[in-house]
Amino acid sequence: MNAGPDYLHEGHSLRSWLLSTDHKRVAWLYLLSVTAFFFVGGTAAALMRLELVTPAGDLLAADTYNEMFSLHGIVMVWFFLIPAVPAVLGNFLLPLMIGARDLAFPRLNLLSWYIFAVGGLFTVITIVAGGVDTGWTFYTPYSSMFSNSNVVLAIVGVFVTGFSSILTGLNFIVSVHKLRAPGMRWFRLPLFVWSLYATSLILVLATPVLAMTLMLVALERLFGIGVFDPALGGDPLLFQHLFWFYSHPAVYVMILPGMGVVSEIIPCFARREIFGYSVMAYSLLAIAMIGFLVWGHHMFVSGQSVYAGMVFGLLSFLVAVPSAIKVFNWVATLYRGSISFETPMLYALGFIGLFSMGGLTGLVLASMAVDVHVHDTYFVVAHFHYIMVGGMVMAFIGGIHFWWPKISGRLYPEFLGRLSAILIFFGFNLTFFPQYIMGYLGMPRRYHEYPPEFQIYHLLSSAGAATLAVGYLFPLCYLAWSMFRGPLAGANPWHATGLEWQTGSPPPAHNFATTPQVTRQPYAYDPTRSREDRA
Amino acid sequence: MSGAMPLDDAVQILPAQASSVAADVDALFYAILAACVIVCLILFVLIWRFSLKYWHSRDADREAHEPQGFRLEFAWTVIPLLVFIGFFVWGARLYLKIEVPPPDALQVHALARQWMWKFEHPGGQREINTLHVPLGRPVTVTLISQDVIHSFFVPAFRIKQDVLPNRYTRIWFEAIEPGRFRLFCAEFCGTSHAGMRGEVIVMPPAEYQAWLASSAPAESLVARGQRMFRSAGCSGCHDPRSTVHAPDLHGIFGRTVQLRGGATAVADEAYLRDSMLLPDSRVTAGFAPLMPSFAGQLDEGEITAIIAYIKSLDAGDSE
Amino acid sequence: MPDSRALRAQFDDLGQQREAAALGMWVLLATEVLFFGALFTGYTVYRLAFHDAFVAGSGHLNVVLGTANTAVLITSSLTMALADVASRSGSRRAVIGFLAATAVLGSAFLAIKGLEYAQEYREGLVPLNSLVFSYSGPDAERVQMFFNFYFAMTGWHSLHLLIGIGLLIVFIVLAWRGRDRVRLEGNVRAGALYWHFVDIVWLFLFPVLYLVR
Amino acid sequence: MEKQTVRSFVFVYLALIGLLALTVGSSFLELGRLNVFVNLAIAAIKAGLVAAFFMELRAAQAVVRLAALAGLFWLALLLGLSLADFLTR
Ligand code: HEA
Ligand code: HEA
Ligand code: HEC
Ligand code: CUA
Ligand SMILES: [Cu+2]
Repeated sequence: MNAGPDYLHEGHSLRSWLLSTDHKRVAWLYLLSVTAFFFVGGTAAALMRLELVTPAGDLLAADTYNEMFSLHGIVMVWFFLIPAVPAVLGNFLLPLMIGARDLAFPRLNLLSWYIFAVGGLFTVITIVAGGVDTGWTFYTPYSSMFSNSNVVLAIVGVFVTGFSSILTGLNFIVSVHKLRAPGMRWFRLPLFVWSLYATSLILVLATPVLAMTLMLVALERLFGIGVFDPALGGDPLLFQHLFWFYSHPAVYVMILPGMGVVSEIIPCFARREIFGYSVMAYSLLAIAMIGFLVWGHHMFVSGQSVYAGMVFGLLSFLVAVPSAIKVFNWVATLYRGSISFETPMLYALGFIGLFSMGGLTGLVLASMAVDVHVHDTYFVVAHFHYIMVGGMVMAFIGGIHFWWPKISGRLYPEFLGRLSAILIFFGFNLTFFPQYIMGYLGMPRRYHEYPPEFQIYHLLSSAGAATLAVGYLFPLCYLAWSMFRGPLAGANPWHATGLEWQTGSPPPAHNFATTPQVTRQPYAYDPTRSREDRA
Repeated sequence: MSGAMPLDDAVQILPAQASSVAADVDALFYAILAACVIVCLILFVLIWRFSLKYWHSRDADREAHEPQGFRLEFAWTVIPLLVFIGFFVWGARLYLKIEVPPPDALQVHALARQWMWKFEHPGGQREINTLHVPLGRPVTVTLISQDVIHSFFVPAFRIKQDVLPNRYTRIWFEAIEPGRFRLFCAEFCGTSHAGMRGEVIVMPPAEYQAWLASSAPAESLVARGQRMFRSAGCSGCHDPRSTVHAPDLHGIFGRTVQLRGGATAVADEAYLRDSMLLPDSRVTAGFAPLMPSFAGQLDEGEITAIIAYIKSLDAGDSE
Repeated sequence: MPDSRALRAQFDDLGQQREAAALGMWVLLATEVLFFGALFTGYTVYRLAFHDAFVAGSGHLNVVLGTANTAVLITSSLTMALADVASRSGSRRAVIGFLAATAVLGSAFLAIKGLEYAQEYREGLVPLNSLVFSYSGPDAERVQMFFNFYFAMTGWHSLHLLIGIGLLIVFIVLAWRGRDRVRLEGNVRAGALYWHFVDIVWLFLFPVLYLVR
Repeated sequence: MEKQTVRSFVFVYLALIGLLALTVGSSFLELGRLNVFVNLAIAAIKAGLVAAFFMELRAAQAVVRLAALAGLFWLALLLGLSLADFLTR
């Protein structure tokens, strides 16, 4: 079989990377830019954690601190976590997993990255010009009338990036519908593909509302067309409704693909078919769907009607049911498996634990009465970092490790991999567990100085952040090394069953020498044969 | 755990329970927490056991088990669902209790602005960043902001309410323990958001009365409102003796008002406030829209005083 | 076998490619629905709250021009639909003719819209920074809120139309230069879907803004 | 060109213009709150005509019709749940 050179060797010029419409090369563009943004956001986090070591506001001025958490939130959400799994792993793997030669619209895919880059550029300009201080939530009337920072620039950055999300989502939806290989029925799709499909629905249907809402804020700042202006009878809660109509579903964009990754890793290292495949697929769709109905739970104390609050509260509990099913099904997959603990598996297990803890505290928040107390405290900060960092970032790094042999064609040092997984797990808990406690004690968010009784928790948290930072630097270094020096991996080092493993590592430019014929379920593992498989 | 001194530096693990709802909120919190801990324990134990038992180099029964997948999945769909609905009902009832003020509460007004809290008591006592309240009596704070959104947060009371520009919101509490408790602004409001802090001082009733007396200003809130009512020119039209055809405001508070165009509105605080700032938006039936807008001429404090005065006008008083 | 450039590498046949393009276009339109949806939601909230002011504001719009514009846009949709049909079965000249007619009608719409804006500007109803919103009737603030929505909604719509006209011009040039049938047909198909969508948005904007009672 | 299709397009066009006249006409009647519903109903019919005929939704693949419906459905969610707050304050 001769499929020509692999995609890494299709061309070596810068041009051949920057203008390539090959989904695998576009994935690389995203991987590099997203990693850069992660360290930008991480540096902001490091500065915040340093400031919070002492109760006094001594290291950073108040305004600087406000710019830091705004920058941190904006960068981490829109320029790191939302594109991370879909645009990197999704872009790379979706065509491979459905047996296609590329996405449905490869040029559009490249365009998405350029749009993303332009949005990122605006964000960088925002930072250079002095930052923005509204928080990632851009609440009016602060953002529209009172803030003296570069709100419009920041909004343009987010607005532009929104289009890149939309186009990626569109591309994925059409590809899954129209480009599946012969025999690839819907219920033979890997769960990762299902998760990308559910994610894409959210991207396509929620992002435009955010774009329009932010544009209205910009219109108000630039031209005085103030639809949120209180002096004209404008209702600040309207902004919040529109914002959360996007942003709650968007938090599921920041978890569903991670769930998909974990659903690939666990069967592979437990050598067992995933437990309850079809329920796993349906629950992804259910989370995406119901996730659109709960946004008001961010507004329990905002002055929203109490009755609307209760409707949103009930629906928030309901959206947790499919998440519960998923957690139990992952655990059930381990039963009678043949388990081993390579690096990706460690990340996947870490995901299950940390996501559960984050999700379960989400229930505390959804219960309305307790949220009245913990809203806008560090309890909420801990909740979402447990899910977004403990869950999704773990899944992202785990996924990168799992598919690294496919992406680069090489292996990474396993010992270092396991070490940093464990380091990150401990650093993470040290950083964010104390935040639950101080949150319940009443420590408000977005405070650069705070009463002294909270200091001990802040200290622990900052110590954890330093550990975490070191943990993140490890993979960065050894993966970069492995890219050039690592031992060759071979087509299928994990003996995994997905279609993506049936082509070379790295895959050839058009993925498959011949279009694959799919005849079976995605997770045809046999735990009784695992020794032979591993040999 | 005495919460009497939450302002000291000692390390705390749990916040003081200083209001009538604090224990209820904590109970719900612990209940959910307990469920979470149990679930997490089950998960961790299972993962641990499976990891050891089915470790790849161990001998174990790995044959496919008989398919009872459906029953299991049904169980772990329905059981969480029922638990969740239970928590929802519990939470919703408590939420209603926290959100809806009792009718007989003491009324305090709060004005939030970048970056301070101003409070005004019915007796006209005014204070900044400090709020004195009596022990064991429900207090309703009517909140309004002069600029951006702020949020009134007293952790020891487990209460929080956003403070909006142009709209009254309300929060209530009944302190059950004397002492000084932290007040935070919980909604990001700009540069000194973190400095927008204060304290709530809870005093036994007798001490509270003494405090009220000692800091009594020259005039009460209503008296100030009455003065404003004259000096701003309201009385020129609204005085029953005035020649301008304007509605009599006696007994208007809480009444249902007929508006031009057939609609009705209840004359609550928001309505009175709109009448001064946006008089044309809801014109009273039978009157011409003559009233000028006082937006920009009256600040929120003055508006609060005038509203207090209008509220004090009983229907019987009109001559 | 059609021109080899017409079939892209990731597709097996033209049927698949066509279906993918149609689906992609409709997904994009679903996105657009929510784009405008955010505006319509805001509008609805305020209109329910400030009904009288919105009636008053609406009364200052020029219903005659608005109606004329609606008719213009409907007509342009007809010519666009005909261009679409022609690209499948008619002559290249017919395609170019209908596309050109559509572009002209679209421009006419924008011209009339500009006329209306000018009129509103003269009456001091444009709530832009430096321009003074000088509405003299009662409840000026909330009437201004109506005009904020009026300008945001019609402005955003006009922008869409402008993009549509640009696309049409590109297609006309491509057709002129002799682009192959299959690809031209695909372009016109996509352009038509977009154009009709922009028309539909207006069909709602018109009663919602001009005919408030 | 396909005569059949062209003929149907012209009919749809005439219907659209007729409905336009109807909306404008109805707005001069004193129907109170009903005016809104009449206007929106007519707009919906017009939009339906354009979509079904000009955009050929009638003959489209099932998934395309689904996409069209999805847009509307999600718009309904946005409006419905927002109003659930604004109308019950
Ligand atoms: C990836 C991101 C992500 C995810 C997946 C979630 C998931 C959930 N979130 Fe979270 N949330 C955020 C990110 C996320 N959230 C962010 C960023 C904020 C703050 C935004 C800001 O203000 O800046 C926030 C804020 C937030 C609030 C508002 C808090 C406040 O500001 O006052 C609420 C309130 O209800 C909430 C609830 C929930 C719930 C119920 C879930 C559920 O989906 C969780 C479901 C999962 C589980 C429940 C765990 C697994 C289940 C089991 C193991 C079952 C067994 C359990 C039992 C039987 C008890 N979240
Ligand atoms: C979406 C993803 C995401 C991610 C990955 C993170 C990652 C982290 N976050 Fe963040 N966070 C948010 C999303 C995210 N966060 C959001 C949305 C908010 C709300 C913002 C708002 O209020 O508007 C928030 C807010 C927030 C706060 C609250 C600020 C406040 O309210 O005042 C804090 C405080 O501790 C915090 C800390 C951290 C830390 C320590 C990490 C760590 O995991 C980061 C670790 C990474 C690094 C540290 C970088 C790598 C290493 C180096 C660059 C070397 C140099 C560094 C050192 C030597 C220390 N975050
Ligand atoms: C120029 C005369 C004039 C002045 C000055 C004036 N008002 Fe009025 N006011 C009216 C008229 C006329 C109405 C009835 C029409 C309307 O609702 O706008 C009215 C209505 C009201 C209402 C609503 C009464 C109802 O029955 O619903 C309130 C409350 C009110 N005014 C309070 C005030 C206050 C407080 C001030 C001073 C800050 C003030 N007015 C100053 C003329 C005046
Ligand atoms: Cu006031 Cu924060
Ligand atoms: Cu949420």
